[in-house]
Amino acid sequence: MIKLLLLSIALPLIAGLVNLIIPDKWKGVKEAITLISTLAGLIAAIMVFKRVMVLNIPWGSFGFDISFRLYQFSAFIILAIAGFGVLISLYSTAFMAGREKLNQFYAYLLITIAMANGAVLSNNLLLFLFFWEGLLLTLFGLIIIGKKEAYKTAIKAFVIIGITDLCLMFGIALTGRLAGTFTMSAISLPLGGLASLAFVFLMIGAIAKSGSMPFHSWIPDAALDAPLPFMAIIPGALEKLLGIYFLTRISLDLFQLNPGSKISLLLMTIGAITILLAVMMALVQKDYKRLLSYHAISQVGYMILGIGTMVPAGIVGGLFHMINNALYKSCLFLSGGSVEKQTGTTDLSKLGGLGKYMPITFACFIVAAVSISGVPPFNGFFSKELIYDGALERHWIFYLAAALGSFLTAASFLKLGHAAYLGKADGATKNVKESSWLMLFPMLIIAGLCILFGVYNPLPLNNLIQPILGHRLEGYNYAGLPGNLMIVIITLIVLALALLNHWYGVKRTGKGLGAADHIHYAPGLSTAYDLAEKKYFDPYDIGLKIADWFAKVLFFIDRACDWVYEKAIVNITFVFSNAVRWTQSGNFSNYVGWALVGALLVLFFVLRY
Amino acid sequence: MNIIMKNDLLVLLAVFVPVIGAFILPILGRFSKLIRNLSALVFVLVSFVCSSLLLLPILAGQKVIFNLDFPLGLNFILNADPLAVFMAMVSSFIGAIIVLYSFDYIDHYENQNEYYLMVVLFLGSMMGLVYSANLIYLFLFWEITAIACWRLIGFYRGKNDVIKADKAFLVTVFGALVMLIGFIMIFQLTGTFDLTVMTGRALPGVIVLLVLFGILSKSATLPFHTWLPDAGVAPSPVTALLHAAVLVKIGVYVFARLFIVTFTIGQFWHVAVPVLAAVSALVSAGAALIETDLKRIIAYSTISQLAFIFLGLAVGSPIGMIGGLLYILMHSIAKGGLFLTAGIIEQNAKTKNITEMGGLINTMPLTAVSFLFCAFSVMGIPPFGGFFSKYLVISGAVSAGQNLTAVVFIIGAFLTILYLFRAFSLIFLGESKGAPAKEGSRTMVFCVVFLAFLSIGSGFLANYPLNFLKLVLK
Amino acid sequence: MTYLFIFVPFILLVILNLLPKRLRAAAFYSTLAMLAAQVVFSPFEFVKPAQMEVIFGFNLIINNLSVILLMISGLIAGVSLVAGWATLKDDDKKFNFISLILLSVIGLNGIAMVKDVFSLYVFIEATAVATFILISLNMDKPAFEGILKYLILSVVASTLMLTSIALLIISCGSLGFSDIRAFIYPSGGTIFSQAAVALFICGLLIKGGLVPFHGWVADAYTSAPASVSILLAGIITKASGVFTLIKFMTSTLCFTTSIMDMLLFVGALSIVFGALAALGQKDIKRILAYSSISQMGYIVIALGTGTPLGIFAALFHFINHAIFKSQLFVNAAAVEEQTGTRDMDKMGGLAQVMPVTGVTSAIASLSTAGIPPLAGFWSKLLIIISLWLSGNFAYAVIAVLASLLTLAYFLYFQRSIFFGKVPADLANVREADALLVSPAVLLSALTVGIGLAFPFILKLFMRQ
Amino acid sequence: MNIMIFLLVLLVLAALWAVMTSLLLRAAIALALTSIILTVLMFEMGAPLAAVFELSVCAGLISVVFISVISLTHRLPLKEYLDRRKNRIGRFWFLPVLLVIAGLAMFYFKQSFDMRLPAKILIADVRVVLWQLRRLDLFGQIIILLAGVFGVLILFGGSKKNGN
Amino acid sequence: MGIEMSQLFWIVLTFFILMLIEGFYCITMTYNLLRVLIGLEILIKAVTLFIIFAGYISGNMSLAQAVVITVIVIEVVVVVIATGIILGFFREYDSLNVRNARNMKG
Repeated sequence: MIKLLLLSIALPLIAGLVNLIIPDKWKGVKEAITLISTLAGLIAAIMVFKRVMVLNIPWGSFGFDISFRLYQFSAFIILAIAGFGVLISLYSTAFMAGREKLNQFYAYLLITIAMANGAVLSNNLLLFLFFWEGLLLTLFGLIIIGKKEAYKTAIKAFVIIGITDLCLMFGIALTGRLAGTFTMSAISLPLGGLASLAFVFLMIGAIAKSGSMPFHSWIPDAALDAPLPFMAIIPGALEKLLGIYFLTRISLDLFQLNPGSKISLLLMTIGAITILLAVMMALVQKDYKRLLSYHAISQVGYMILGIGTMVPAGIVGGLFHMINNALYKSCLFLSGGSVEKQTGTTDLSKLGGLGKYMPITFACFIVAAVSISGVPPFNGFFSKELIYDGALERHWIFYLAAALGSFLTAASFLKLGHAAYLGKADGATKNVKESSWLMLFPMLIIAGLCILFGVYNPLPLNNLIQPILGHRLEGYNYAGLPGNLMIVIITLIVLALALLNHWYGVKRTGKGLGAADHIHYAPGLSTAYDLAEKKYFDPYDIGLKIADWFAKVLFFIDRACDWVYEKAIVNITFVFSNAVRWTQSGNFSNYVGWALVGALLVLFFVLRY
Repeated sequence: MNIIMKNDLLVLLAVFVPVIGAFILPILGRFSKLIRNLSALVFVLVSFVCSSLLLLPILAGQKVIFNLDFPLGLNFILNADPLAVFMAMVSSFIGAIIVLYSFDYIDHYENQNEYYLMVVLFLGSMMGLVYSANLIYLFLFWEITAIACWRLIGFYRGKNDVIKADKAFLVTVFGALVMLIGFIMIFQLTGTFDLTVMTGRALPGVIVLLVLFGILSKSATLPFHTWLPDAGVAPSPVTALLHAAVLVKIGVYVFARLFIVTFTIGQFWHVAVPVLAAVSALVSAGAALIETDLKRIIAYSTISQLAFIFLGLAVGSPIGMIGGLLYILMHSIAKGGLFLTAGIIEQNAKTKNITEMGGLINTMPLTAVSFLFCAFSVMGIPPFGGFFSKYLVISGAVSAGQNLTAVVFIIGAFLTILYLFRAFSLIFLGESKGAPAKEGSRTMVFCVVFLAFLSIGSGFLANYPLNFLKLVLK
Repeated sequence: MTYLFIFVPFILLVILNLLPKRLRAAAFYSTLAMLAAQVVFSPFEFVKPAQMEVIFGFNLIINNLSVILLMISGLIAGVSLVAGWATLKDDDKKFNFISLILLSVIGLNGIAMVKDVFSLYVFIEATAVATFILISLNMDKPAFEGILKYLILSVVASTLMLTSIALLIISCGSLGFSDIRAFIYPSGGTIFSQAAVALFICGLLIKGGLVPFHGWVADAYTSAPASVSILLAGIITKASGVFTLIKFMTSTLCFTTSIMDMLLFVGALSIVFGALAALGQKDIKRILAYSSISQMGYIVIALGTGTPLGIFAALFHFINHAIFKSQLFVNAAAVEEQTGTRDMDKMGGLAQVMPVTGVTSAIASLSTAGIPPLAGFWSKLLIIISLWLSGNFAYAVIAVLASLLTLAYFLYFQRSIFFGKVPADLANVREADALLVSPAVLLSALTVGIGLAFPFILKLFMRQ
Repeated sequence: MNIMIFLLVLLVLAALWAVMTSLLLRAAIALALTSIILTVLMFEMGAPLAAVFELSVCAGLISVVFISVISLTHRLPLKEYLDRRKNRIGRFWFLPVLLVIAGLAMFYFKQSFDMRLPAKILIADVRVVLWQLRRLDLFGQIIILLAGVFGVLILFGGSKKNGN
Repeated sequence: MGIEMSQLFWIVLTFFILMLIEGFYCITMTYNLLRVLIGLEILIKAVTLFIIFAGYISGNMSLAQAVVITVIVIEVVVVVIATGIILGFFREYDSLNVRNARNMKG
């Protein structure tokens, strides 16, 4: 069994390295290796599921010890990762066909899976950090092999995640000092003082990985530059899983967080802001993938909000939403991928009427879309209800934000679906074919899971989520229909409003793409949107500006130091030197005079005693 | 007894084979270049091998001390303790790689005899400095390295080069002289210069201050750092040697030797030195973000990385010290790689200004990847070696309770990521601005790739140095 | 036995002057042989620790002092002889040069061996007179100006010394070192004897060219012919100034606090003044002249500590300085010979075309600046240690930081003459001929050798 | 005693004249006069041998040397000599004043010492001292004289070579 | 005895110092090299006087005489050489002005 545990890390790693080595020509071999290794990983994950096992290997000292721990939570995440790995690699075999740098793509994909497994499994904070920060490399690689100009985005992503990982490093160091150990299962710190500081730094790492604001701005750019399967698995699924996993770990296990603490307030605020801002941006996007990427950001807000509430309903909702979101978001990305593969573009203004050419893609899209908008009885509905419940329990303002978010979500997806699949086909979308089964199959699977988790939600809730929380949930059971009817009604109203708004927008502009224009160009909002589109609000660019200014100041200090050596000291010395040389006037009577005066002084000095 | 004798012999060989051999090189050079180059490599390798052989008695827990008694406390003592062996292995190893690299690099220039003489002499005296356990001989070897650097920086003989060489020489010697006063105060205190009898003695603050002058100026820390970027005028292997591998490590080594292994210093210094180091880290990182000369950028990054080492060593917690020592190893490898790649780029792109480069990854992929690997290691990204050292240093600061300093250093690490990526993207990515540059010669690229893989391998094998360094604190 | 050291050169001188003109080539070799013999045989005069009269802790005594001076003067005189043979042009000049060197060597050996203040004065004057004529060998404007200044100031010096001799006659009635010591040590003597000691020291300081008695030094060194300035800077002014100071003080034991403070102050003043003045020079010889003022300061400041270690350090620095400074002057002679100029701005990169000169001069410069492992480092180290241990912290710091100035101007020296790139008009300069190169090699070998073997030398001199 | 003081005054005055006079020839003569007075003083103090030396060498030889050199170096034209003389007086009038001031100061700050004089030396004869105790000085004198000979050869011989 | 001894000493010291003043004044103030030489002469004369007086007052006249004789010899040689130098100087510059001896400076 332990072997299986390590297998799920080692196998993808080795496969990835092999892929990196073997040349591009042997395409089939690559795909075979990828599929086999991912499948094996999936089988291993299934076999170790619902087991609890611990593995300790002393390595370097000073806390650097290899220790893995498998329990419900990590088992669940591993299972999810493995599943997505299989599906995405399956999808990629078709999607990536005919692209260059394939060996790098598969290699990075597999290594990413390996690292993610390692991070999830590791029970030692340093080991966790090792894997977690190692993901940076593959992230960088996966983005940079995209378009020609992708390296800018790659560097952006690397810098953002890298910086937050450094914060995580500091947080881990602090935690380790406070707790006196790096074994995650042994840490349980009360908040307050340094502990809160440590928590904040750990949290920064977690939410940045999951792509929440203000660490989000690389995702929309990556949506355009990076290869699509990357978007589907990394920002779509894996990073959410990891980020929320770690967030949950720190807020439930590592630190004793209780509702009403400032920290949870902070979390909820971040969540709410992320939901709103991101979805506002999503609403006005004119590109399929970019719009989805903004949703990928805003959905994180729900999870953070849910977990931040620190009440059982919220936490369960957050975790449930995590898995749901992973499902439908990757499904959405995949549908976008198939559209891109077939039409060669993802620009909504060029798309339209794809519904009748690509029915299956359309169907999958609809399923995913309704579940992300939280329409009953799809999975998104239930998770959102739970989150609403938790939020309302804390404060109505958060609930308001969440509801508004889901309104905008629904509106933007109505717009997206309308613009892409409905309307009449022209230009690029004239009689395109449905994409290959290799690509449809994963979408169908995921769509099916969306429905399954919705209509029979006890399956995920009782088997995956509630075991994680264990003792915290005595007496609660969130399976089945949501308890709070009032919230359900409000949700339905919100959805209806979204529909209404869409109808009004379409009426106003006459085409699905313009469904949000009345919000986009609303007085006040429009300027804000322009600035946002011009990246004035991009925290990354702002940060770079600050760094540049800071660096100029520091450079000035450095030059000042140099000036002291180059100019000041030299000139002062030469002033003295010239003064001394001036006394050497060449006139011997002066010399005689000095000698005489010197002798007299010496005489007096000596005789004075 | 017999084994002890043999170990003495090893220490002597490690020190004096390069030192004496260096002066044979010019004579050999008159006959044949090849013999000269190879023997230079051999001399350096000898000290590497001897140092590695010294591991056995060290791990067996024996003491290896070569001693020659002289009056006035001027005993000539070579003491191979774990710290010394570790440092000697690191520097001689990197030195060997650099000598190998210079075979092709230095081939087109004049005064090659002097070059090899100085490089090997430098490494030999470095060995001496590392092993000698007497303040005066330590100072002696310290200054010999300064002489070698003076000639090496002025290697191209241009007016500017020579002025920069003099600047470096003057600044370092100034620090050294102030340090000498400190040594003499120690002499006044203890009546000898022999370090082996001073262990555990508490040192007055003023002496620490005076000695710090020397250390900071040698290892280019604020406010004595500006000679280091200016030394970039030297031929590239030399700068690599100077900065990455050995020269700047001399200061930190002496810091470790005096203030960690031998003396105990006041709590004040455990706070003051990290703070100074923090300022140095920030300032140099900021400068690296502004500069456009590749070598200067890397030099500034060296300064800021040295600040990390100082943080680890000075912060006064065991984790930090181990981290600092490990940092010396990792940084030597990675930064050496960076400088050697810089040498290849400079030689083939005919410029040092990164704003005039671009798109080089298409023509020199191996160099680009090696540069990236070394950069990752410097940034401290796992699984590269730099990750472990950086983490240990930060956590050392944290475990000493200096969270604020640690945060400042985290900011310094941010800037590290920024300037390294700025350099990387401007040099290798985007579209080419200058003439298309070809890949460097086979030997040079081999050295670079080797260092790159070393910097990733050192990450996976980091447990060996970690477990060895535990001996140092004993 | 010791008197051979002054009679043999005298007899040799007489013989050489009786020789017919065509045999004069023999003069060079015979003189060289004589000097070599002096270097070789003088160590046999070393008094064994067993029967030596020990001053303070060190095995240093007047006789051994004189042995050291004998060796050094023989060595440096030989070097300057060779250099002069290489540089001087016409035959009469060469011959006169040799005879005058013999005269000054006699004077120096006399200085080494006298036991009496007035004889000391006589031999100093003898050396000085010989030196006047040596400087004036090539009878040109700067030569006359240089000698004039030297002559005037040395007359002033002899005025001071003779006054002090008169005072000594009054106070202690005899001029022998031992009698003077018996009179003033440890009682401190009368006011006359103190004044006498002070005045005599002032005279010696003028001879040794320390600030503020240094006016003549730079001009005399610069105006002399190349080979003569080797002799002058290397040994004569040092021997007749600073060495005699060491000898006078150690043999009369006039180490009163006031004298020591005075010496410390004068030494520090000369160190800083010389270094600063040297920093702005353009003339090779002038920079060396000022540097030797500064080095004299080191010797005097070490003497001023009055501790055995300090005196040993002073003596050791005297030896080192004689070696490396005369070597630098040999290099200067070589450069002047080859390039025909002494202006440093016109030179550069000569190390490429004159490798041996370049390397040796680098060694000597670094040794002067006190960079290990060369000889200069050890003597400066001892000086600083002695200063520190005797509690003169401020002076120690000055001495240390001034050696940074020394390094600065020697780096300038190296940079502008040897290190940089060769200017176009000096492209066809070649290495100087063997007669000028070999002494430099010999002396720098000595510098390195002493530097490396120093701990053993120290072991030899420390009383166990 | 008094005669000695009188001679000392004369000595100083003669020296003063040698310094003050504007004619080099007179200065040389005044110098000779000074040494003659010094000779008398020596004789007064009971140093006949040294006195003879002083008389013969300084008063005689040196004056000869001086006068010959003065004759070798050319005279200044009259008017130049006159204004030179004017500003000479401008520079030198202060010397007598200085002398008077110094003398008065010495007289004013006059103080007495306890002359702990050493025991008289037994050998009273100069020749014995000179030839037995101070042999080394004699040797030094020979060296100096030789050096002087070389100096004369070089310096004055040089005149023939490149003199015009 | 001691008292007028010390008085006598003081008197002679006074005149010695006066002559020194004259000599130095002459050296530093004059423009003519020969007068510089005269100044030097005066200095040496003063010293000679002082030595002889030292011998006289300490009853050690033999030593003093021996010293003085040597001093006189040295003095002569120095003066002769000085005149030689001055003559050479005159040959070079065709004047005896000391202003010509100020070329080397700095």
